[in-house]
Amino acid sequence: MANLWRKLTYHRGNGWWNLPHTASQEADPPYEGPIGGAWLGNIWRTVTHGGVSHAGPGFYWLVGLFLGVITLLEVWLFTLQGLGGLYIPILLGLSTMKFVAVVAFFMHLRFDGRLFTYIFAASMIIGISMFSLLLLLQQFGNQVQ
Amino acid sequence: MFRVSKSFFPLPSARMGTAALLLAPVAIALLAACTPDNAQSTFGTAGPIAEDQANLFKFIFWIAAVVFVLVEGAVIYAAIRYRRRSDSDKLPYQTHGNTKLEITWTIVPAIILIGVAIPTLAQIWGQQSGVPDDLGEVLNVEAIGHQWWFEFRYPDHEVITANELHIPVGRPISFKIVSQDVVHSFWVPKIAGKVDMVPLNDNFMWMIGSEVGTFYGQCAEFCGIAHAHMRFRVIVQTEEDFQAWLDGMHTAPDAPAPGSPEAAGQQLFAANCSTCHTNNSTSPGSYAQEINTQQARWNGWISDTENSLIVSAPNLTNFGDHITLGAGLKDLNQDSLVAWITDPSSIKIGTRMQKHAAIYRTPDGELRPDGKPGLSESEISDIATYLLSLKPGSGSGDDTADSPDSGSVDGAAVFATNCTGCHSTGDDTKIGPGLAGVGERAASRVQGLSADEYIEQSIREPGASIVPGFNNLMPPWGHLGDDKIDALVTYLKTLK
Amino acid sequence: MTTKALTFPRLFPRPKAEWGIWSWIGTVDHKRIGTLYGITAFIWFLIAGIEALLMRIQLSSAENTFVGPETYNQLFTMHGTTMVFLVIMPLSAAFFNWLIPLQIGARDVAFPRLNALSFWIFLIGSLLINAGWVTGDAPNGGWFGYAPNSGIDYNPGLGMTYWAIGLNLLGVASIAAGLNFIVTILNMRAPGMSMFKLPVFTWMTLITSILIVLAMPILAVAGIQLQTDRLYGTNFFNPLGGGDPVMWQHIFWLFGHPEVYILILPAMGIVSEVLPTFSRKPLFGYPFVVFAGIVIAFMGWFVWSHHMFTVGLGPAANSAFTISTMLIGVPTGIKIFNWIATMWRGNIRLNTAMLFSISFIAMFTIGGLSGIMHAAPTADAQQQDTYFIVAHFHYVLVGGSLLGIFSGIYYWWPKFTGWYLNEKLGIANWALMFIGFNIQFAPLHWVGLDGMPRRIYTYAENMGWEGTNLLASIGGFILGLGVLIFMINLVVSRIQKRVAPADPWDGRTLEWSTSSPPPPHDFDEIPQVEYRDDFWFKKYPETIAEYYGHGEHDQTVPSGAQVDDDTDEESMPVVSGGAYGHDAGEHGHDKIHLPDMSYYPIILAIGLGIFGIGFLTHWGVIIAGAPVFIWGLFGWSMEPVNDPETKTS
Amino acid sequence: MATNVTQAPPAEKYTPTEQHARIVDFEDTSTGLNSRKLLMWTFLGSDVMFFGAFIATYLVYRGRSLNGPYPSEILNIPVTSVSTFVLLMSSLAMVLGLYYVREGEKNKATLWILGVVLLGGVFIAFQVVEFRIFVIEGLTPKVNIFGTTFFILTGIHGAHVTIGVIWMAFLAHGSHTGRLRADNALDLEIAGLYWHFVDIVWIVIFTVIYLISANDGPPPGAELLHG
Repeated sequence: MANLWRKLTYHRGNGWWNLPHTASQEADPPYEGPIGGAWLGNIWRTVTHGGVSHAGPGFYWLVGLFLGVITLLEVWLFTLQGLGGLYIPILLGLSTMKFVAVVAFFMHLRFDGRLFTYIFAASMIIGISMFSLLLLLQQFGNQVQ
Repeated sequence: MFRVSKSFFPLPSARMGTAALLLAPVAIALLAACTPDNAQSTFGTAGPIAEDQANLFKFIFWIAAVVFVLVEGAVIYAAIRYRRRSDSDKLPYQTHGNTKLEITWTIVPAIILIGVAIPTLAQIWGQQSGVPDDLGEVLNVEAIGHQWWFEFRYPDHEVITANELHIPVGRPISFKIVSQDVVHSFWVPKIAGKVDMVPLNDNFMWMIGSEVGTFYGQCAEFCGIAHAHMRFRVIVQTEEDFQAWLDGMHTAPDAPAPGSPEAAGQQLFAANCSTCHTNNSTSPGSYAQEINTQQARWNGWISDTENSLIVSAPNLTNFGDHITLGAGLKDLNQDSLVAWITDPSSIKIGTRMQKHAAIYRTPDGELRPDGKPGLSESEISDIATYLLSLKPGSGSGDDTADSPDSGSVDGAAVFATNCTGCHSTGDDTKIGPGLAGVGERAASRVQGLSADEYIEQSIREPGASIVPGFNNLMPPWGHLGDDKIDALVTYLKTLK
Repeated sequence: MTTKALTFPRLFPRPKAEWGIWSWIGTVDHKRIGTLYGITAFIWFLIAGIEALLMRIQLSSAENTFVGPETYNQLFTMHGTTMVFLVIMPLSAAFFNWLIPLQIGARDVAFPRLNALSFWIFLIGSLLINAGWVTGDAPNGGWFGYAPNSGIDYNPGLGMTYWAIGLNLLGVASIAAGLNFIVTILNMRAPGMSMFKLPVFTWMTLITSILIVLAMPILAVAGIQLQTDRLYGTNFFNPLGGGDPVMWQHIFWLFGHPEVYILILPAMGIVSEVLPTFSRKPLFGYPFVVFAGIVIAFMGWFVWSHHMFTVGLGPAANSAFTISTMLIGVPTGIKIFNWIATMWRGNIRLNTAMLFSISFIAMFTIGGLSGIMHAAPTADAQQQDTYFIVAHFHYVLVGGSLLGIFSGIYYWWPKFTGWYLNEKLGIANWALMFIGFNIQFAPLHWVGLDGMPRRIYTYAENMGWEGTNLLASIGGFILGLGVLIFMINLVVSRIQKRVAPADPWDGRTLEWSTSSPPPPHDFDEIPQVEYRDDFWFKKYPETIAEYYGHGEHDQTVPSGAQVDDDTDEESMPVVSGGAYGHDAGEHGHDKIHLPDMSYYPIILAIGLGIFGIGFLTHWGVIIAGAPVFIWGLFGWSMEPVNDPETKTS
Repeated sequence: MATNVTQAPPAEKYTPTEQHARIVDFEDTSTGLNSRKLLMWTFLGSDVMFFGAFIATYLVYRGRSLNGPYPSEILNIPVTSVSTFVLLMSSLAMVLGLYYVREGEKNKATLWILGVVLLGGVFIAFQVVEFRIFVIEGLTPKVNIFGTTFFILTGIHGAHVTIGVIWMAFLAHGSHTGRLRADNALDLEIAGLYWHFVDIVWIVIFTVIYLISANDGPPPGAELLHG
C-alpha cells in the first residue's frame, strides 16, 4: 500500500528553489500506442511515474472514458435517492476524482514542472480552507442565545 | 514680519522645543485618559460589562506599554549609539544573524500573547454566551435600529418606547439586537461595549447598569446620512422608579380640556402626524398592534423609498416624560419641539420626517419649497404643547375609542385619526381625492366590485385602482384591523 | 522561435518615439511605467490629503457646519478608497516596476505590454472611481461599503456604482500586475540568483503579488455582486430577497485583510533594504525575515473576522479569530526585532531615508500594539468603529506604509533620476511629517476611548471631544506641510541637480551596479550572481567569510549556480562573458533588444473603461465600446513583441 | 513524424540577437518553465479564488430562498448531465488536439480543435436554452436568492466558456492555415489549460449546484423569515 502511494505521488520534477527542468527538456521515449503492445502497462507507468512517459491518445481516451463513467455514476446515484447522509460525501468524492483526473492528465500537471502543481495546489488549499471556514461561520454563527 | 515674543512662547532652545513637540502627544494623551467623566468615556464605567472590558484593555495596555518602551527604547538607542561619527566609512562586523536570538524573539512574544489570550478568551465566553443564571431576574428588551433612531420593546411588559431606554439598576438586561433596515450598532460606552444591529441577523447581548443615572449611547456603525445624529439615552432607575415608569406606560394621559391648546394639538396630531407616530400605546393589546403597524409603515416605505408618504417612526406614548428630542439630540422643551416640527433638518439633517410626512408636501405630492409643514405657527405650537402634555394621567381617562377591544368602533374617529392628513370629507383635494359622495362613486368605479368591496380594497391595497389624475402615494392600511376598516367603510359611505 | 507572425491591420504605425507624450503612451519600459504609476499615485495622494484636511477642518470644533453630512460621507469614503487603492498600492507598484527587474538583474518584466496594460487600466479605473466628484455623485458608503447601506434602496444614485465598477477595473489592473511580477521574479532572475539570494524587497514583492493575485478576485466577486444588486436587482445583499448583509462583510474582509498585508509588506521590503544599507551591515536574519513574510501572508487569510468582532458571530468564532489574530503578531514581531538587530552595532548614517525607515519601525510598532488591544473581542467591543481604530490603522498605514514609501523615495531617488534629493529639506520634510503625524493620530486613540465613533460628521459640544480633535486637526496640517516641503524639495533638488553616481549609498543590491538613472536596457551585461547581496560582496570580498561564516558555508559557487554551469549558462542572455560592472562602452548597445513599444495596451484599457461606463449608463455604450476592445485585443495578440524588421539591425 | 519539438535546441544555434529575442519570447528562464505557461497557471490560481468566492456565496445561500421556484422544482438533472458530458468530452478533444498539433498531424489537429469549438458551442446552447426555460418557469435573478446565485455563477462560468470557444475558434483557424504548428504548440497548450480549468469549474458546479441541491425545496420556516 505504502509502495503504491509512493508510486502514485512520485514525481520526477526537481526542487524549485534552484532550477528545475521540465519533462520537455528530455527526449520522450517512443510512444507505444494501444495496439503497439503492452499499452496497459504503459498507461500504468504514465499514472504512477508521471513524466517518465508522455501520454498518448489511448491514455487520453481512457481518461475521457473515466470521466464519462463517473458522471454517469453520479447521475445514477442521483436517481437512486436512497443514500441519505452518504449522498453528499460520495458525490464530493466522485467529483474530486474527476477534478484530479482532468488536472493531472489533461492539464499535464502529472508530466509538467512541479512549480505549476505547487501554485495550483496552494491556491486550492488556501481557497478551500478559507471558504470552508466561511461556510462554518455562516452555518453556526449569528445564533441568538 | 513678526516675532513671537519669548515670554509668549517660551522655548529655551531648539532642542528642548523638539523634545516638547515629541512629548506633547504623550502628555495630551495622558491628560485625556483622565477624563472618565466625559459622557461616553469607556473608562468611566457604570456597569460590570464595561468595567471588565476596560480592565482587559488596561491589562493589555500595560503589557503593550512595557513592550513599547523596550522596542522603542532599543530603536532609539541603536539609532543614537551606533550612529556614524565623523565621516568614517568603517565596516561593522557583517553578521548574518543569530538563530538562538531568532528563536528567543519568536517564543517570548508568543508566550506574552498566550498570556494576553487566556483572560481574553475567558472574558469572551463570560460575556457572549448568555446571561449568567445567578444574577437575578432578567429583563428582556428588544433594541431595534431604524434609520436613524432606536426603538426599544419590552416584550414581557408589552411596552414600546423610542430613543430612551429605561432599565432597573443592578438587574441583568438581556437584549435582542435587531435592525429593520441597514447595519447599526448598539453602544452604551459606560455600561457595555457595542453589538452590531444587522438585518436578518438578530444578535444577543446583556448588560447591567450598576449606577442610577442617565447614560449616553450612540450608533457606532456608519448607517447613512444622519449617522452622527443617531443617539439615545439609557436611564438607569431604581427598581421602584422603573416599575412606576412601566405602569405609567400603561396609563393613558388625561384627556385635554376642550378648547385648550392641548385639545387643538390633539386634533392636529391625529390629522397630520398619527400616520407614522403612534402616541397611545397604553391600552392592553396595543403592543401587538403597534408591532404590526410599525412593520406596515416600513413595508410602505420600502415599497417606494422616494415618494412614500409613510415611514416607520418613533412611538410617542408618554412623550412628555422624555428628556430628549430627535434621537437624543436636544433637550426636550416647547421651543426645541416647535423648532423640530417646523424644520426637522435644522436639527437632524437627513431625517425621514421632513422628506416623507404628508404634511411637508403640497397637495400635488411635491415637497414644499420652504421645507416647512403646511401649518401655522400657532398650530405647530399647539401640537408641541399637546405632545409635552403626554404624561401618565390619573388612570381614569382611557380613550377606549381607539382600543381594538372595544365593541363598537366609531368610523368617524378612525377617519379623523388616520385619514384626514390627506383626504377631506368635502370635494376639495388635499393630497388624495376629497371623499364627498364616495359611496355613490365607488359602486361604479370598478366592474365587479360593490361599493363596500371597492372602498375596502382601496384602503387595503390602494395601488389596485388609482383615481385618474392622482399618483399612487397612499400606503396600504390593512394594519388597521378588520373592525376599524369596516367602521371606516360604513362611515365613508355616509359622506355626501 | 521565428514563427511567421499573424498580421493585423495597423491603424497607426508602431510607436517609436523616444521623447514626448507618445513615448509615454506607447511605452513598455518598466522604468517609465514605474514613473507613470508614481506620478499618478502622488497626484491621488495630494487629492486624498486634501480630502483628509477638509474632514479635519470639519471636526476641529463641535457642531461645525463647514461641510454637510453628505459631503462628509463622500469625503471619508473617497479618502479611504483613494489612499488604499489609488495611493499606497500604486506607489508600491511604482517601486515594484522600477526595482524588481533591477534587483533581479533582468532587462524588463516578463510581460512588458501586460505591465503597460496594468497601468492604463489602473488610470482609467481611478478616474472612474473619482468621476462622482464631477457628476456630484461621489461614493458615500464608506470604503468597505457595508450592505445594505451601499445597496440601491438606501443609497440611490450612481455613487456606489462608480465605486463598484471602478474597484473592479482596479482589481483587473492589480491582478495583471501581480501575475506579471510573480512570473518576473520566478523566471527572470539573473543566473545564479536562487530564491534565497533575492533581495528582501523582491521577496516582499513576490509575497505581495501572490496576495494580490489571490485576494483581488474576491474583491472582484464582491464588486460584481454589489453591482448586479444595484443595477439589475439581484438579491445578494438585499435582506428582503433573502440576502445576508453579513455575507458582504465576510466577502469584503476575506479580501480586506490580505489587502492590509498587500499595503504593508512592500513598505517592509523597502525598510529591509534601507536599514542594511545605511547601517552598513547585512540584514539580520534574512531567512527569518523572509519566512516571517511568508507566514504573515499565509496566516493573513485566516484572521478576517477580527474586523467583525461586534457583528455577533458568537463566542466560538470570536475566540478562534482572537487566537489567529494574536498569532499573526508573532511573525510581525520577528521582523521588527530583526530590523533593530540590523541597526545594532552598525555604522548608521542618519539621513532622510534612514530616519523615515527608523520612524517606520517606531510607528509600526505602535500600530501593532494597538492592534493586539483590539484583537481581544471584548475590549474591541469598546473600540470597534471608534477613533481608536482610526488611530490604529493610520499608525499602520501612514506610520507604516507611507513612511516606508517615503523612505524608499529618498533612498532610490538618485537611482531613478540621477540626482540627489536635498538632505536639509529632506530632514525638514521628515520632521514635519513625523511630528505632524503623531500630533494628529496619537490624540485620536484617546478620543476613541472617550467614545467618539468614526464617520460622524459632527459631534455635540458636551461630549468633551473638542480639544483633542482640534489638536488632531492641527497635526493634520503639520503633516500636510511636511508633504508640501517634500514637493518643494523635488523642485529645489531639480534646480540644484546634485548629480548622483551609480552607487551613491554604497548599496548592497544589484540596482546599484548599473548607472543612475539606468539605461533603457538596465544592465549592459546581465550580472552573474553568487551571493546574497551580491553587489556588496563583489565590492567587499573580504566580508564574505564574516557573513557566510567559516567552513560551514562554501558559498563561492552556490548550489544554484552549479545547475547553471551544466545547462543554462550558455544560453543565458549574456552579451559577452565577464564579470558585471564591466565598462559599458565596449559592448555595442545595438545588440540588446528590448521589447518594442506598443499602443495596444492603452487601447485595450480604453475599451475596458468604455465597458465600465456602459455598465453605468446604457448597454449601447458597451456595444459601442466592443470594437475598441476587440481592436486592442486582436492587435495585441497578433503583434509580435519585437517587430521582425528590428531584429535584423 | 513524431518530433519532439518542445525541446530547446542547443544554444549555439543562436546569434546574440536571437538569443535576446528568445529571452523576450520566454524560453530560457530561471525555473526552466515557460513564462507564458507560468502566467496562465498563476492566473488559474487567481481564478480559483474568483470561482471559489462565487461558489461559497452559493453554498452559504443554499436553501435560504424565501419563496419559489426552488431548485427541486426547476433543475433538470438529465439535461444538465448531457451538457456536462459534452463539456467533459470537449476537454478530451482539447487534449487530443494538442497531441496531434505536437505530432505535426495538421488535419487531425484541426479536426479535434474544431471539435472543442463545437462541443463548447453545444454546451453554451444548452445553457442558453436552460436559462430561457427557467425564466419562463418563473426563475429569474431577481425572484429569489437561489435565482440570484444560480444565474450569476453559471452565467459567469458561461462567459468563461464563451471566451474559450472564441479563442479555440481562432486557434482552429490557425491550425487550418498552418500558423499553429508543432513549434508553437504552446499557444494551444496555454489555451488548453484555460479550457480544462473551465471544465473543472463545471465539474464542481455540476456537483454542488445541480446534483447536491437538486432536491432542495423550501427551507423549514421560510415564512417565518419573512417577518
